[in-house]
Amino acid sequence: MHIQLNNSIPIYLQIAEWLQHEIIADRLQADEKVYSQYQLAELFNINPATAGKGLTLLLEEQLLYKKRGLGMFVIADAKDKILRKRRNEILTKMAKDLVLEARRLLVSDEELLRLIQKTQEELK
Amino acid sequence: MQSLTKLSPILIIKKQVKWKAKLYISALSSLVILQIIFTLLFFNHGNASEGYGRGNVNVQFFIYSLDVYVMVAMLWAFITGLLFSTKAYRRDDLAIISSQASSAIATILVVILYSMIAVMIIAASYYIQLIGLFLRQKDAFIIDQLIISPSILLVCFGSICLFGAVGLLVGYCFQGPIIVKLATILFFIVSLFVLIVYPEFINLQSFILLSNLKISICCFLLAILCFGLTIWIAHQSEVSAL
Amino acid sequence: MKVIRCEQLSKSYGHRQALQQVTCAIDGQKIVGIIGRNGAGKSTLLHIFSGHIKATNGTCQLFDQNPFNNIRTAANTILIDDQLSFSNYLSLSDILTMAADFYPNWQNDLAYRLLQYAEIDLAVKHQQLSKGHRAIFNVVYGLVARCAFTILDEPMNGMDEAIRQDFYRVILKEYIAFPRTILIASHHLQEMETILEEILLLHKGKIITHATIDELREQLISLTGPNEEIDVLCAYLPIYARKTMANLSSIIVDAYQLKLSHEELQARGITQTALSVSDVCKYLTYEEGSDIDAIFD
Amino acid sequence: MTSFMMLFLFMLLVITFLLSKFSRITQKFWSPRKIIIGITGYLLLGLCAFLYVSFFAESPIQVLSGTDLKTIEKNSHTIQAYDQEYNASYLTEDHLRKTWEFDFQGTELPVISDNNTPGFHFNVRYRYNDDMPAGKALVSYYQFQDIVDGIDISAEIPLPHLYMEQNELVIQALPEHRVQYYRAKASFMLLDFHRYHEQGGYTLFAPSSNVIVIDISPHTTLEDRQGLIQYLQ
Repeated sequence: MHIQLNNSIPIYLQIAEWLQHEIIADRLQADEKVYSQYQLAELFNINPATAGKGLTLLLEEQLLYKKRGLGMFVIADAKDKILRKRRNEILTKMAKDLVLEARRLLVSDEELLRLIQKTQEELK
Repeated sequence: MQSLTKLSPILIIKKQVKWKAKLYISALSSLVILQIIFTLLFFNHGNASEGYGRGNVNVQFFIYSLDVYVMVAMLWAFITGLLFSTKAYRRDDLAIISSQASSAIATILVVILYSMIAVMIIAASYYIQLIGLFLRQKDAFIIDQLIISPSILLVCFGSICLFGAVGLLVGYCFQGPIIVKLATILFFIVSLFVLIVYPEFINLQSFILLSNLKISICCFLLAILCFGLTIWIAHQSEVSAL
Repeated sequence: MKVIRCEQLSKSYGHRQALQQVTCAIDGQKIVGIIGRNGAGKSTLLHIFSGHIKATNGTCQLFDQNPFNNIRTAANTILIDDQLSFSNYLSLSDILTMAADFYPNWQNDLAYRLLQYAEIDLAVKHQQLSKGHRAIFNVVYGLVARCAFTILDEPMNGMDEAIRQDFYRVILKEYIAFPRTILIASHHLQEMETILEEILLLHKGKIITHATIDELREQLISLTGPNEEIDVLCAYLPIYARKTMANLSSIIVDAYQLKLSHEELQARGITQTALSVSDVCKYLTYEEGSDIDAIFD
Repeated sequence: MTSFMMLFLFMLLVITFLLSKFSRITQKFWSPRKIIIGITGYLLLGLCAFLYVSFFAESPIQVLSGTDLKTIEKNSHTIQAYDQEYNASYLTEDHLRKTWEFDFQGTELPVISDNNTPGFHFNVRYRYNDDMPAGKALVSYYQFQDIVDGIDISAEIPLPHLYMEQNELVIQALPEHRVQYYRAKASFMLLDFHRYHEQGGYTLFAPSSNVIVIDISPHTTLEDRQGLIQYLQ
């Protein structure tokens, strides 16, 4: 499998991202062994150390756990954690963009809140 | 850290000698060709002749000795030594495990080995010449000495070795560090000067009068000296042509 | 475990200083890219590592020994460059046989398979190979020897695009199969940056930087914004490069010296973009007045 | 010496040229294996040649050993000693190579030897023989071993030419005769020559001259105008 890696984003972040994506898509189940750094290296044609760094990132975010001599495994609630985190991140970012755009268009805060409430009612 | 491979230098040199001896073999084939050419050149009248007048009989001896063969082999060894020390040959060593010194040692061993084979080639050429001579001049053919005595073989081997060693040394001198190069040029200039001003400075007369064994020992000692210098220079020198 | 340690290493050819007081240490079992512009001293450094040339000053320790004319380090070192040559009497298959005799970890089967893949006829001589085929053969030779210290000097020169990609993968796979220290000097950083772990950036005989790929990538950033705001930054930041178009300017600055947060920059109308590793290397080795545009002004 | 140096330099050039030429050609057509086979073949050929020469090539001419030479030299000295004493006892059948019989008129036999021809080196002797009838002369040619550099060349020495002309006996040497030998010396001439030279080797002993004896009856006088012929007891 070849995935086009982006040149201006650190590769280990891209690897971590890809692994999270695999977990969300249920291709990596809970308590399943994840790819080793060497498998990842071959998969993406990257240096094993870089792949290891991506794995370590997920380990630090407690999405993976390590079994001595066996490798890394997906934590049971990894998928939930990722989803929760993404939800937070994406919503926060969108809200931020919304507020900034509203200000640029000279929409007052009250008006913006009203707009949101109205949209929520319409979509019910 | 995986363990490093520990190959003994002797093993490496042994392998280098094995491959070099095989790859430089064309040097020996050119010796054979040279010997054949010189056999043909000297076939009619030998390499020396003696004439005696006895009354109305004029006796002429055409002598077929080893001189020409050995001289050709000595020159060949010198040129071969020079050739082996050129960049073209030495660069090939870098593709395999070697240091400059190990490659020099291996080359030296090959020169020694080839000198031995050269002695055999000399003997072969000599006897091939004799058989031709016998078949053509059956009635006037005299065998003074048929078997080459071991002491003469030693002299052959020693002198060929010495010339090979000198060739190699000269070659390495010109490829070595700049100081060695300058020293060599200086040496040549001085010796040329000495030879021109005092031609009698080099007197081989007394050397020739030594016994075969002593001559060969002298040759070997000089050759060893040259070989030693070659290794020393090789150990100091860098791979040129960067 | 450091494989190589250099202290104050200098090399000069007459008056030309090829290396100036290089001090570095390289860890074992890493793929390290030796990057630099033409004439930066890459080859000189690699030839000192391989023991082919002697440093004018300073020390170099390979496996805790001086590599110069050292048969023990030579047994664990292989240097592949375009000057690699073999006797005219050897066909390629003979060369493989000979190398198998010398290198204890030699992988003959692999060599045959790789050369077959590259459609190289093993009956020909090394000199008869085309430039690209010779480069392929040399890389294969360097990799299957499985020396603990493998130096590839411009290994991909002359290969076509497709085979270059293949062989970066070959290098990686061989590295995984038999971890060793591999130094690759190349101009094609962009192609191979993914397989590298560290980069040693040389410029004019000096080491500019020795860092992991990601550290290097984050070292410089590009800032684009209105001229006035950029001028303010220029006042206190060292600038690697600056381009001005109408009333917008973009500058390349050291990320670690930029004390402003993302928000602060955004407030000033400055956008921040990351650079690729090869761009970082390009800017780090930028000379003043080496802007090609300046020639046309 | 200079010509030798010139030859040496010339050989050097030739060899360099050949080596460079041949190495290029051989590189193309000859693999190391073929060259090794070729060289081994050459060496084997040399060995066969050696065996053949040593077993089958019986040289027709023997080289005399040092002891042989010593005895021959001794003999030669005794012969010379006898010769000084005009003693004919050394003229034995062993050395007799040829006899001639000539008839002549009168009691005088003039003998002319053409000793101006190069290579004339016979001692001419006469003796009175009671068995000889008048008007008859028996000429015997005795030849002694002649050794040149260890080789007996006696057989190659041409006989003198004798004939009667106008009642005179003419002794003449034959025109110069050239003999060539091909000698195999498996050693260095350069070394050997200088060594023998230094040791005063090369026993070039002056061999005893060959003798022509003219037997005539006691009643005949031998007329020797040149004063060459001596009387033998």
